[in-house]
Amino acid sequence: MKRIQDFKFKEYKWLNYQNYILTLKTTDTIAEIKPGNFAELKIPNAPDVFLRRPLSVLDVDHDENTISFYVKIIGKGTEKLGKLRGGDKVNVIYPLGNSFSINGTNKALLVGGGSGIAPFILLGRELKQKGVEITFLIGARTKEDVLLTNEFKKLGDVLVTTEDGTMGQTGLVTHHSVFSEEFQFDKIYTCGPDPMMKAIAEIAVEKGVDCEASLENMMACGFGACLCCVVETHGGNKCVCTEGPVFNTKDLAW
Amino acid sequence: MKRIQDFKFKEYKWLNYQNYILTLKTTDTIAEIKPGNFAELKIPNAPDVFLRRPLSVLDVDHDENTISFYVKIIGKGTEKLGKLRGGDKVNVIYPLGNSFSINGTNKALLVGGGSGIAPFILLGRELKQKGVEITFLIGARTKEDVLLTNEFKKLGDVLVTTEDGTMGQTGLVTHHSVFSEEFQFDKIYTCGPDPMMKAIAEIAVEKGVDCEASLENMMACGFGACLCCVVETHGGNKCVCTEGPVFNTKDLAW
Amino acid sequence: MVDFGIQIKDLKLKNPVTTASGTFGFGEEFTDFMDLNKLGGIFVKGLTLKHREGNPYPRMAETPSGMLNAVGLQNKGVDYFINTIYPNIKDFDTEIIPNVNGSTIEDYVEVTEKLNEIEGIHSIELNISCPNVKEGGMAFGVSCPSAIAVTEAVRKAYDKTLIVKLSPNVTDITEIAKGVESVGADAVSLVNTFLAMAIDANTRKPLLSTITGGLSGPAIKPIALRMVWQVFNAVQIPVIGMCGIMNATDAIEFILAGSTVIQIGTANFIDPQISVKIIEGIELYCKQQNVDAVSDLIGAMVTK
Amino acid sequence: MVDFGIQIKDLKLKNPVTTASGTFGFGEEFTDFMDLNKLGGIFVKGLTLKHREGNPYPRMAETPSGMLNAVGLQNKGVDYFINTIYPNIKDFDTEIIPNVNGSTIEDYVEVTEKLNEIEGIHSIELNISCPNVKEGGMAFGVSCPSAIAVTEAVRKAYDKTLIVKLSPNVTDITEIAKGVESVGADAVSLVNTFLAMAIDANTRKPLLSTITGGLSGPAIKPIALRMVWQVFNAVQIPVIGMCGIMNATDAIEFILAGSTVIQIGTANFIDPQISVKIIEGIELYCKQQNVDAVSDLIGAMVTK
Ligand SMILES: Cc1cc2nc3c(=O)[nH]c(=O)nc-3n(C[C@H](O)[C@H](O)[C@H](O)COP(=O)(O)OP(=O)(O)OC[C@H]3O[C@@H](n4cnc5c(N)ncnc54)[C@H](O)[C@@H]3O)c2cc1C
Ligand SMILES: Cc1cc2nc3c(=O)[nH]c(=O)nc-3n(C[C@H](O)[C@H](O)[C@H](O)COP(=O)(O)OP(=O)(O)OC[C@H]3O[C@@H](n4cnc5c(N)ncnc54)[C@H](O)[C@@H]3O)c2cc1C
Ligand SMILES: Cc1cc2nc3c(=O)[nH]c(=O)nc-3n(C[C@H](O)[C@H](O)[C@H](O)COP(=O)(O)O)c2cc1C
Ligand SMILES: Cc1cc2nc3c(=O)[nH]c(=O)nc-3n(C[C@H](O)[C@H](O)[C@H](O)COP(=O)(O)O)c2cc1C
Ligand code: FES
Ligand code: FES
Repeated sequence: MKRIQDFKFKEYKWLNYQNYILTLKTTDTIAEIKPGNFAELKIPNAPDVFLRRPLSVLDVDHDENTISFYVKIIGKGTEKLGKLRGGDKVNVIYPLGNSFSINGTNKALLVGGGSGIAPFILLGRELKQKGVEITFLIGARTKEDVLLTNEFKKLGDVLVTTEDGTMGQTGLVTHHSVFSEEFQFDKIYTCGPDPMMKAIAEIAVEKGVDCEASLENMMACGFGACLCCVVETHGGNKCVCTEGPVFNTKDLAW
Repeated sequence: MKRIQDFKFKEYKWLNYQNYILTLKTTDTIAEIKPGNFAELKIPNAPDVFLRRPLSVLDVDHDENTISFYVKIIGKGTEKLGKLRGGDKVNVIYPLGNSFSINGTNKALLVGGGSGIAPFILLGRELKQKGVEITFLIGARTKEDVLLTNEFKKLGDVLVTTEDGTMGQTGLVTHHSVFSEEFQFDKIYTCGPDPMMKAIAEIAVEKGVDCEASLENMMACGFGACLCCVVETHGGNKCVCTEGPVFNTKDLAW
Repeated sequence: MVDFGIQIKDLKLKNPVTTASGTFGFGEEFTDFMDLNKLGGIFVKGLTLKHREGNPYPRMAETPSGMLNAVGLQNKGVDYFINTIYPNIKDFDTEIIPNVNGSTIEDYVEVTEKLNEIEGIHSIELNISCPNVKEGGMAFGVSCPSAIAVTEAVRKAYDKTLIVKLSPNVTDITEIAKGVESVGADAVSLVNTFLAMAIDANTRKPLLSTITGGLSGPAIKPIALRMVWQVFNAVQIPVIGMCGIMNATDAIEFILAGSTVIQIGTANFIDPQISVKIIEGIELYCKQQNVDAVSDLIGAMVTK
Repeated sequence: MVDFGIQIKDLKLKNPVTTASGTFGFGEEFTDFMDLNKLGGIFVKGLTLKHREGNPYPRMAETPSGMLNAVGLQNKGVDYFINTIYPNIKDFDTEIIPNVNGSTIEDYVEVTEKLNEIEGIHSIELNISCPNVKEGGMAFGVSCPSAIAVTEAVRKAYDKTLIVKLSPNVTDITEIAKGVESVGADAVSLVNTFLAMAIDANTRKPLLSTITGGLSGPAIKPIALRMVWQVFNAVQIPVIGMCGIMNATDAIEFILAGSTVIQIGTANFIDPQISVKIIEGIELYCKQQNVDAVSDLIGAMVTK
């Protein structure tokens, strides 16, 4: 069941000047959250941010009653959300959307770029728990943009590409040698900029493996009321907020 | 010359739950400010407050480079202006409007109610400097609303009326015995709610003395550009922000 | 106790607070957040004769104090509504009011005829003001003769309360309101979204796939309020007001300007519980102002 | 160096940034804050044949991301402008463009004839869209025949650049734009304020003495932008765009939608230096985007 719930600002962990992890706390319990689920946050102290902002759930701690988000600053909402102070309340609607499918996976490749890597902590943890072998492939422009790798290392192998070659292999994720070597994975999960996900989806077809992508989209509500957030699929326009954000890429007509 | 200048938040003095004195500081000099002048403040951290808000200058310190305002919270602008924090910048356009006329006054009665008393500090100080004898008559609903009397006592006599009789004489300012006794003043200055100022203006006519009132008004600009802020006078509609806020009440057709 | 009841012919509402078509799905999307039984009514998502895919992505952009949408009446068609959706929501103790759309007058009539058969439905809202479809929609609502023509045709096909939803994109909304009144509309609802657009200066591209879309939200509340006031003074039938109602004060302003019923739209996205809060807020206002019946406030703006 | 020059017949502007009538006084109000010589032009406060007192107080209300005004063309008459005000401002190195108003066509023509004599004035803006006067004003601008009639009459009386300012309160603004173009308008400026209103729920009174007034500011920017785009695609003459321009990005959006010149209105009240900042911002944008002449951006929205 979806909830609308007040949280209190707990803390930031600033990863670099435009990326931060925001942790919120409640005295109440936190609802069950599945990997891939997202939330809609009302940005406090920002009456000029008219609508809520969707963010994937990065992590949740049911003992501490905390929930956290990995946020990249791209506009006024994400900027203001990075300026909370002690005592600020954040109203959150969650859990929203569907989640990644895990059954039948044995060896998974998780390909992410930018703020797209947010769902991979919960996904990685659940995959690991189910005994799935995990490899993360993280793409970034430069070394400083490769984030959260310590978290990922706890869950599996971590491969990196940077465009400027400052870390890992040089180039885009799609150029990584993991794709040219014998392909050992039976599932790809991907999350990040659209062009990256499309390229990965093509590789998945080539390799003959299943691929799930978590999409971003302009959303007005996040819970199926407005029909603004569609993506074209072979079965017609689908709502990203209720029928996604996770789609099997073979269904997408993007 | 009018200025548009950035100040920094310095401090609040909270008089009660809905009235505060806000002091701002600049590293620059502060322009000359005359009694009756007002300023237009851009409210920080409040993108939902679309226009600037006009406030009379309460006090100015040219040595400390501080300017202060006496603010009564009546809506979102005055509320947000009461929530500044260290480091906040406030952009101020000032000095605006005309000022009280002082020449020829010997014994002045300053009648104020509510936040209308703000201009009386600068006015009282200038009157005193010119050797004018001053009596303040302050009206309020109840004792807690009688504010700034300590400041006024430094400048002259202070009379008070409260509607509930908790301080001074009971009733409205117009009921104060100062008006029934022999009238010793040759000038009345008044500032406060319209009905009060109108009643005082009538008394002034009765007593045959000059009366100046400082008017409030809905202003979009504060410096003569929009023509929104008119008051009806016997000489037609006049702009309160440039031809006022101080008017001789005999000119007003209100 | 404040008297909250409203009646417009066959349509009886327990209170004047309803939700606007296209902003409340079919109600089910909100059951996790609030009790639908508290609402006066639910104007459900626009229906067409056949399944419609709506417009391509992107369909939404945020603007100062408002939003643009270009959904374009995506829906599975009126039969799907009647057979699959309505059975799930018909037992809520609130009025379900379908929003009827078409590309031609025949379309409108055919959808209406199907809905006329449904016993639990006491009213339809005829949408002649959708700015997001190439054919029909707003084209009907911006010309008086065509507004009259479609209303007249639908009136013949519908026995119960007929509400006609007007477009703000007109020179004189009272003319259209009087026109549809003259051919039997039982109420008018106003307004639909304003035709508008937004551009990304960096990419130089429009933010909507359709270039133009419909503007909703508090940005345009002052225009809508003016239209409600004008129409209230021009027609005898009840006016249903909306546009940018974000809280109880906004709702009361619409009632004072002449609304018998109000609809809450975009605000549902920001706070899915807002409609219930607004009901409570109106009740509080009535108590504070010693108003016995909310109907005493309709058009009660003091103008002298 | 970015080429900033704009020419509309006799009217040469050093850059496309001007200030909107009624929001910039006669320029003098701003000399303490900025250098008027930097502006492309100044559309001065609306003039009428005779002195006008305007509407009673209150004339202003704040609304979400906007404001209402009901000034009602308060001014001392065209002769006072010519004899007393113009001499003080004529030596600024910027174009002074009077905004011409009337209750009748004869009024408009008479004001125009007087302005036609002034050598330093190269253009007038014909305001057929003021929502705040009982007679004339918007009444001319919301009907195509009357818009044509007044434009035609004024055109005969005016030798230099004639700009006609259009009202947004119409069903189809392109029809009016094409109408005034057909009788010799050299440019159209759009849009004037939107007819709107606001109520105080507590007192139940309207916030303006005139009940309705004109809405300006970013709230309605998306509607104005749509109208600029529509008119740009409908006429051959230049379009002067405005409504809710608060910063350089907004200005660029209006240029991309088809504005040759832009006017800054309400923003002047909030930041009296904004027009200069916008000039600088446009210049920066052009440099960053490798645009040689700002005129290359006019209507350059990418729609495929
Ligand atoms: C299901 C979902 C999960 C998401 N998870 C995360 C996350 O975990 N971390 C994170 O940092 N971000 C995430 N996002 C993206 C995030 O919602 C946007 O970055 C945010 O809404 C931008 O708000 P803003 O006010 O800062 O930017 P704005 O000022 O609103 O926008 C700045 C620019 O970005 C564009 N834009 C804004 N939002 C989107 C969007 N959703 N899709 C495409 N373009 C957009 C705008 O059109 C504009 O050009 C997610 C989005 C979705 C839909
Ligand atoms: C020249 C001048 C000097 C002033 N000096 C002071 C001062 O020293 N201290 C002080 O506390 N206040 C002063 N005011 C009043 C002050 O400007 C308003 O209280 C303030 O703008 C309200 O802003 P807000 O956002 O808090 O209220 P809003 O939310 O804008 O308004 C709340 C309610 O008050 C009404 N209102 C707002 N402003 C005015 C106004 N100016 N006149 C009449 N009704 C109004 C609104 O219509 C609304 O109903 C002065 C006003 C003027 C014109
Ligand atoms: C996303 C969205 C979809 C809409 N769909 C419809 C619709 O299908 N039929 C209709 O009559 N109005 C539709 N509308 C218009 C609303 O019902 C309402 O008229 C408008 O949003 C103004 O009210 P608001 O400002 O409270 O949102 C839609 C509005 C939005 C924002
Ligand atoms: C206070 C005020 C007075 C105005 N007076 C006039 C006027 O005299 N003549 C005119 O053509 N437009 C007048 N306008 C309209 C503006 O020129 C402009 O069209 C409108 O404000 C929209 O632009 P903005 O949103 O940038 O303010 C006035 C606007 C305001 C806010
Ligand atoms: S964002 Fe509203 S339906 Fe998906
Ligand atoms: S407030 Fe603009 S002229 Fe006075």
